[in-house]
Amino acid sequence: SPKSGSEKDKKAEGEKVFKIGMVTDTGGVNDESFNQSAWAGLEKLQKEYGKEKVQVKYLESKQDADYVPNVETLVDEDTDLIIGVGFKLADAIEEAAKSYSDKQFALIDAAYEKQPENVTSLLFEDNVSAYLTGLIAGRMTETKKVGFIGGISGEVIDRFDYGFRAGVEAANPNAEVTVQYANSFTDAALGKSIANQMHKNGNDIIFSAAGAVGIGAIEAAKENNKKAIGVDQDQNKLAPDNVITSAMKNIDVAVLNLGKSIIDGTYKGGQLIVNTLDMDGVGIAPTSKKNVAPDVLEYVKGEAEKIKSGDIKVPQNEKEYKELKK
Amino acid sequence: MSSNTKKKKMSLADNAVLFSLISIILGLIVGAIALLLAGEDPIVAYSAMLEGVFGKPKFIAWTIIRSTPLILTGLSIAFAFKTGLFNIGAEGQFIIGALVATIVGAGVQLPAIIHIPFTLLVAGFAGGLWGGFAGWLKSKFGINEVIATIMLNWIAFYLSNFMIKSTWLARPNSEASVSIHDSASIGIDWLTGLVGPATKVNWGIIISIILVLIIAFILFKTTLGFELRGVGYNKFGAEYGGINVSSSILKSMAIAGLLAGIAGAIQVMGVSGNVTILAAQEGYGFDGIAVALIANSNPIGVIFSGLLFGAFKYGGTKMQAVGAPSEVINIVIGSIVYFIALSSVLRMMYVKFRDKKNKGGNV
Amino acid sequence: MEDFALILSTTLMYSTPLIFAALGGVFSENSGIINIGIEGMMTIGAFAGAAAGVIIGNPWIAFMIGGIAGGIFALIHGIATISFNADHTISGVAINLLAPGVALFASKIMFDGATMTPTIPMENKIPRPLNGLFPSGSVLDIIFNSYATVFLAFILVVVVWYVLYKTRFGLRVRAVGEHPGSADTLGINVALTRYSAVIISGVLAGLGGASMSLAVVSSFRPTLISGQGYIAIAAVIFGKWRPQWAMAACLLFGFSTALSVYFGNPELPFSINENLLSMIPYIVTLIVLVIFVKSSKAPAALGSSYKKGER
Amino acid sequence: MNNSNIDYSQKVVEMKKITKMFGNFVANDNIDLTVHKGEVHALLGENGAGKSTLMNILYGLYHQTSGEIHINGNLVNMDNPNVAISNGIGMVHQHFMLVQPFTVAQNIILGTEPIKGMGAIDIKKAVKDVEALSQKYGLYVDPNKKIEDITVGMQQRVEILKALYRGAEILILDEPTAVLTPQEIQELMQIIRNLTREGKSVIIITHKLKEIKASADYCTIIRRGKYIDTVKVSESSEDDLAAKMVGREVNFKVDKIEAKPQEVVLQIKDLTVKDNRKISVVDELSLEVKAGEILGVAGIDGNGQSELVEALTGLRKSESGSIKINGQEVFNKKPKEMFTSGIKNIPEDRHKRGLILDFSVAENMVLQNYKDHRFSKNGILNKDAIDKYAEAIVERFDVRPTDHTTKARSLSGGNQQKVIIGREVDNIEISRAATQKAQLLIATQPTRGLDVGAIEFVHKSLVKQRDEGNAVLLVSLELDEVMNVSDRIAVIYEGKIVGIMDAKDADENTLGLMMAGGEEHE
Ligand SMILES: Nc1ncnc2c1ncn2[C@@H]1O[C@H](COP(=O)(O)OP(=O)(O)OP(=O)(O)O)[C@@H](O)[C@H]1O
Ligand SMILES: Nc1ncnc2c1ncn2[C@@H]1O[C@H](COP(=O)(O)OP(=O)(O)OP(=O)(O)O)[C@@H](O)[C@H]1O
Ligand SMILES: [Mg+2]
Ligand SMILES: [Mg+2]
Repeated sequence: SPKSGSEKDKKAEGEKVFKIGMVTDTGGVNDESFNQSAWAGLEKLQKEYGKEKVQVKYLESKQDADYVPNVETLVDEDTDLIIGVGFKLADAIEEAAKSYSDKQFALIDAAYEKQPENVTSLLFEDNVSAYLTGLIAGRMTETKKVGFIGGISGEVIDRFDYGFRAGVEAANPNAEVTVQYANSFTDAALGKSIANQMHKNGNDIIFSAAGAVGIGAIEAAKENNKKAIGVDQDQNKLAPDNVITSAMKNIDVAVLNLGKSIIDGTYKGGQLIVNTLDMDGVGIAPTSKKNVAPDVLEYVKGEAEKIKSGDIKVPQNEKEYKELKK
Repeated sequence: MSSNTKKKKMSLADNAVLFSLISIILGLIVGAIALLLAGEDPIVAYSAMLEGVFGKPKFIAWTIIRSTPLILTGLSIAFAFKTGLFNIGAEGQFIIGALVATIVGAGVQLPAIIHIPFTLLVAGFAGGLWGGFAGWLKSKFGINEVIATIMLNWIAFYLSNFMIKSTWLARPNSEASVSIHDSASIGIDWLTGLVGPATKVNWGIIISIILVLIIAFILFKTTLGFELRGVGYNKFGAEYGGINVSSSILKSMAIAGLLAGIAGAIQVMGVSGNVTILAAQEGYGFDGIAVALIANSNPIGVIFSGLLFGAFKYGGTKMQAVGAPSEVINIVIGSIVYFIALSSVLRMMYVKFRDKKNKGGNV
Repeated sequence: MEDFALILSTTLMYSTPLIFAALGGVFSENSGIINIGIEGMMTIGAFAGAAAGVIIGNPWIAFMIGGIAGGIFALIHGIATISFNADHTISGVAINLLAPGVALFASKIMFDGATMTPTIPMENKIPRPLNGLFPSGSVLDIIFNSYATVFLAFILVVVVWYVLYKTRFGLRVRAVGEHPGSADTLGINVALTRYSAVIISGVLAGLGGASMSLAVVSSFRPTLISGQGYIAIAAVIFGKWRPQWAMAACLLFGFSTALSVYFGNPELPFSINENLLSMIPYIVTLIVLVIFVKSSKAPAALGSSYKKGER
Repeated sequence: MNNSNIDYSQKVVEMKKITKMFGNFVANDNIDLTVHKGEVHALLGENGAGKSTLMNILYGLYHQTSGEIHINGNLVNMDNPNVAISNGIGMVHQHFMLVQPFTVAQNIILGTEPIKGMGAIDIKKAVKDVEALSQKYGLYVDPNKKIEDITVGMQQRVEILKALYRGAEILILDEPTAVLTPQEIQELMQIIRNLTREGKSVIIITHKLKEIKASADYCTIIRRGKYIDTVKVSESSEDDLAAKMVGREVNFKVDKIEAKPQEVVLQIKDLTVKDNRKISVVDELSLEVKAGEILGVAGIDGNGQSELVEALTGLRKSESGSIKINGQEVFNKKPKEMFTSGIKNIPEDRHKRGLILDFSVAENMVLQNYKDHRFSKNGILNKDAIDKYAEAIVERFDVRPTDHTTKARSLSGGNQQKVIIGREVDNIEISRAATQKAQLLIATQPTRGLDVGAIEFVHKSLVKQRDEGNAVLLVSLELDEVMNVSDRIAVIYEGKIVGIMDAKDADENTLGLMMAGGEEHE
C-alpha cells in the first residue's frame, strides 16, 4: 500500500508530487463495490504517472464517526485532492471544504444544494445503467415478472429502482416489476429470503442494488437456478451462470479522469461532474455477452445510443418515472 | 489506625492501576506479534498511532472527541454493573438519545442558554425511559435485562431510521436528518479556532466528567446509591433493609439509560449535528462494555479507560498511513480486556496474599 | 400454502445459525460458564469456514474448520474463566473484540487485503441432501430442499438434549454448573468437565458461523455476523437453558423475521413501513417473553468460578 | 453409648501429626487421630477450631502441609477425593453437597454412574440400587424426587447414601445435626448404629455435647487448631468435654430471672400466609407475645415458621388475618413500616437477609436506618456519623476485627451475627426511646452454626431485651435452645399453634410429640 509523502522535502527541487487520498465509507477498501472501484482508479492513476509524480492513499472508516477525522488526517498530510467515497461522506467533506478553503475535495455519489467551490461532485447516471439492465431483464424474462431488491431507500437507490423499472417496461410492456426493500445493506440472509420469495412468486430475474443484501439475492439465484443482475461492479464472478449482467458504475474511470485533470492542470473546483453513459461513466458489464443473447445486446446497444443522443430520457426517481408513464 | 487504612487503600489503588497498565502493555505486545505475522514493523505502526494521537493539539482534541461518548456509555454500563445489572442496551439508549437530541435541537427555537440544557435533559430523559423500560420489564415480569436490552437495541435502531426517513426529520436527498440549530450546539468555537477549523471540539468531555463525578457521588455518598448498590449486591438483604427492590432496578436502568442517552445527545450536539440512517449498529454501547470493564466498573476509572479506548480507535486509523492493517487495533483492545479479566484475578490473589501476610505479622 | 411453506423455509434458514450458537450457549452455561463470547466465536467460525472452503474446497472439512476455530476461542475463554477464575463477562467481551479482529486481520493477510473471502462455488457449498427429491417449487421442495446444516441443527438439538439429560457426561456437565463443589467431592474433575463443555460450546458457535458462510451465503463478510450471537444468548436465557426451548426461541425469532420478509412483499394488498417491519422480530420476542416467561432459573453456579478448597 | 461393634485390632484411620497451613495461618497444628473399625468417633471443637479442615484433608479436598495418613495400615497420599473414595472414605459435608434440581438417584450416582448402551445412564438400575441400599440401612428416600422438593433431613440421608453407594467403610459426618429436628436427630443416631453394626466406622463433628454422649465411643477435642485430647465418651461428662473444648468452664443454662410479662406487644389473629407454591403454610394462626417475655416457637422445619416471620417483617404478603403491634394494625405493611412500628428482626439466614456481605460493616449497621436524619440529610449520606455509629456498636458488641470499613463478607459467622444483633439491639433502644413503646424482637435460628461462646452471647442478648421490657419472639429448630431461653413455648404444626405452655412445664418428649403432630396436651 502507498506511503505518504515524508519524502516531500527531499524532492523540494524536483517537480511537484501530487498527493491524492480517498476516505472510504464503512464498507472498507475491498468491498467489491464502489470503494474498491475508486481505489482501483487511483492505483491506475499512479501506475500511469509513476510514484514520482503522484502518490495515492486511502483511509478506511470503521464507523460513521471516522469520516470527519479521516478527512482531517488527509488534510493534515497536505493532500492535494481528498476524495470522499460515497454519499455518507457528504457532510464530512462539506465541513472540511468549508474549513480548509485552500484544499480541494471530491465527493462520489452526492452533490450539494449549494456546491462548495472546492468540492467536485462525481455523480453517476445509475438510472441509465439500471435502465439498460432493465432492458435486458425485460427481454429475457420468461415469466414476465422481474424483481428489484433495494437496500435502504434513498436518492441513490431510487435511481437504480426507477431506472430499472423504466427499462423493463420499455423492453417489455407486459412485464411486471416487483420491488421490495430490505431495509438493510448488510443482511445477506435477508436478501436471500426476499429473493426466494420473489422467485417463488414467479420473478425469474432479480436486480438488486443493496450491498451485501444483493450478495444474498445472487446466492438465491444460484440455488433456485434463476437469473440475477449485479450492481456497481461486474458481479458475474459471484455466479458466472446466473449473473447475466451488472449495472456498472465506473467509478475507477471517473476517479482516474479527475486525477488526471489535477495533474494536467485542467482541474476546476466546485464542479458537478455527471458521469454519463457517453463518458463511459456507467454501462453494462462486459461479461454480459456470456449470458445475454446477441440480439438482446444489439437492442440494448441501439437504445443506449438513443440515450446518448437524448432521444430517451431515463427517470431518476418516482416523480420522473410517473411523468414518464403519463 | 485511620492513616493505616488510608495507606492500604492507596497502595491497593496503585495496584489496580498497575495491573491495568500491565494489561495494556501485554495487549500491545499481542498486537505487535500480530503485526509481525502480517509482515509489518510494529514499532513503525505503533509510532504512527502514538504520533496520530499526540502529534498535534488537534489530534489530542480528536482523541478526546472520540472518547467522550465512550466515557458516557462506559459510565452507563459501569453504573449498571455496580447495581447488579448488565446493561447491554447502552447502544439503543445512545441511539434514542441522539435521535431525541436531534428532534429537540432542530425542532424548537430557544436561546442557547436554555436550548442546550433542555436538549440534554430531554434526550437524557428519553434514554432513561428506554433503559427504564427494560428495568420495568425486569422488575415487573422478571425478564432478564440482557434479553430485553438486546431487543430494545434493534427496536431503537429501526425507530431511529424510521424517524429520520419518514417524519419531518427527513432531509430531502440525504441519509442524514435535518440539523440542530446552532443554539443547541455545544461546540467550543474559540478552541476550534486554535486546534483546527474542522475539529469538533465541544463541551462534551466536561459534561461527561461532571456526570462521572455526579454518578460517583450518587453511588457512594447518597442514600440512593446506598439502595442501588445494596440491591446490586444482595437484593434479599436490601429488601430486608426496607429498600424497594423493584423500584431500585427500574431506577438503575433508567439512570444507566439516561447516561447513554446523554452520550448520544452529546454526539449530536457536539459532533455530528444530526443523525443519519444507520446501516449497522455503531458500537458505542458495545465498546462501552469494554470501557466499563477495563475500568473495573469504577466511575472515575471510566474516564481513563474511555480515553484509552478513544485513543486506540482514533489513533488506530492512523496506522493505515504506514500500511498496517488497522484491524490489529481490535486485537489489541480485545487482548487488553482479556488480560484485564486475568489481572483482576491476579490482583485479588496478590491482595489476599499480602493481607494474609500482614495479618500473620500482626499476631 | 406456498406462502406458508416459504415462511417456514425462511424461518429455518434464519434459525439454523442461531440454533447452533444457542446450543453452544446451552452447553457452556449449563456447565456454569457464561459465554457472552458466542458472537465472536460465530464470527471466527464464519471466517474460518469460508476461508477453508475457498482454499480446501471440501465443504464438510471447511465446516469442521469453522467449528474448530470457534473451539479455539472457546478454549481461550475457558483458560480465563476456568483456570484463572476470571470474570466470565469480561472474558466473553474480550472474545467478542478479539475474534472479529483476528478474522478481519487474517482475511486481510490471506486474501490480499480484502476483509471478505472470495465466493465459494455452488458445488463446494454445504450440500442440500434432498435437492431434486421433490418437484421444484412444490411445497415440500420449498420446505425441505434446505442445506444439510438445517437438518444438522435439528439433529444436534436432539443430540445435545440426549447428551445433557441422558448421559454420564451430561449429568456431570449439569452437576458442575449447579454445584461444582458437590461434583468435586465425588471425584469429578470440575475444570476438565467445564473445559469440555466450553469448547463444545465454541465448536457449536463456530459451526453456526460457518453455516452462515458455507450455506446461507458462500463467503465471509465483515457484517455477516452482526448480532446473531447476542440473539442466540437471548435464546438461551429465553429457553431457560434447555436445548429444546432455546431451539424454540430461535425458531420464534426466525419465524418473526420470516414474517417481516413476507409482509414486505409488495404484491400484498397492504404495505407496512419497512422500518416498522424490521422491528417485528424484536417486538414479538419481547411480547412473547412478557406473556409466557415467568422468571426462569439459571444454573445455580452460573458465572461463578470454582477453585478447589475455596469456600 | 456402649458400642460392642468396635474391633480394636483394626485401625481404619490413622492421621499422624497433621499440620495444615493457609498462608501463614495454622488451621491444623500437629493433630493425631485414630479411628477403629466399627467405632463412632466424635470430633469436638469451637467454630474455626479446624475440624472441617482436618476432615477435608482426610477426604482429599485439601492436602496437608505435613503429616501422614494411614488407611487400614497403609500410607495413603490423599491427593483428591477419588483416592479417598477408593479407600472407602465417604464424607457428608457441613454444607450439603447436593445438586438441587437433580433427583435423589442422580445425586447418589453422580461420578459413578451406571451406564447402558450409547453412553446413556442406566437410571432404572440406579433407582433400584438406591432403593436396595436405603432399605439395607434404614435410610428412607424417594429416589425420583428432586432434592429441592425434599426436607433437609431427607437430604442428609441422601448424603449418607451417596457415601455408602461408593462403598464407604469410613463415614465422616460434618455437623450433621445442625439442621435436623429432634426426631430426625433420633433417626440419625439410629442410622449411625446401623452403620457400625455393619462394621463401618463413623467420624462425627458436632458442637452438641449431648449428641456426642448419645452416639460416640471416643471423642477427640481440638482447640484453635491444636490437638487437646482423645477421651472415651462413656467416661467423661458433658462438662468435662465442654471445658476441654473452650479451655474454661462453661455454663449451659441460660442465667435469667423470672419473667415479668406485661402488656401485649404482638397480637396475631387468624393469620393466613401462603408460600411460594401458593399453599397456605400459615393457617389461621393466632399468637400473642407480651412485653417482658420470651416466647419460643418450637416446631419442625417447614411448618410455616419462615413464612410467619416473613409476614411479620413485611417480606411476604399475607392472605388474611390481623397483625397488631402495640395495638396498631400492621397487616401487610412494607418491611420499612413493620420496622418503624416496632418489629426488629434477627433473620434466619444472615447471608441472604441479614447482611449485604459486600457492604462494609458500617454500611450494614445502617441498613434499615440510612435514611434517618442521623445518617443522611436530603439524600446525602453522612459518612462521619455512620462511621462513628458503627465504631460504637463494634466496640460495644465486641465485633472482631474492629475495623468497621471491612466488608461483612470477611467476618466469621459469629462476628457477622454480632453485627446483626448489635444493630437490632441498638435499633430497639433508639425506637424505644423515641416512641416510649415496647419493641418486638424476632430472632429466627439466631445461633445456627455458632460456637458455644457465641451462642452464650446471643442468648444473653435476648434475655437482656426481655428484661428491659421488650417482647422477644424466638423461632428455633433447636429444641434445647427454645427450652433454655424461652419463658413460654408455642408449638407450631402445619401452620397452626397447636399448644402453648410455660417453659418450666415443658419437657422434650411432650414438645417433640406435639411438633410431630401428636395429640395436643392441655
Ligand atoms: N480455604 C481456607 N483458606 C483459609 N483459611 C481457611 C480455609 N479453610 C479454613 N480456614 C480457616 O481455618 C480455620 C479452621 O477452619 P475449619 O473450617 O476447619 O473450622 P471448624 O472447626 O470446622 O469450624 P466450624 O465449627 O465453624 O465448622 C478457620 O479459622 C478458617 O477460617
Ligand atoms: N477461604 C478463606 N480464605 C480466607 N479466609 C477465610 C476463608 N474461609 C474463612 N476465612 C476466614 O476465617 C475466619 C473464620 O471463618 P469460618 O467460616 O471458619 O468461621 P465460622 O465462625 O465457622 O463461620 P460460619 O458460621 O459461617 O461457618 C473468618 O475470618 C473468615 O473470613
Ligand atoms: Mg464454619
Ligand atoms: Mg466446620
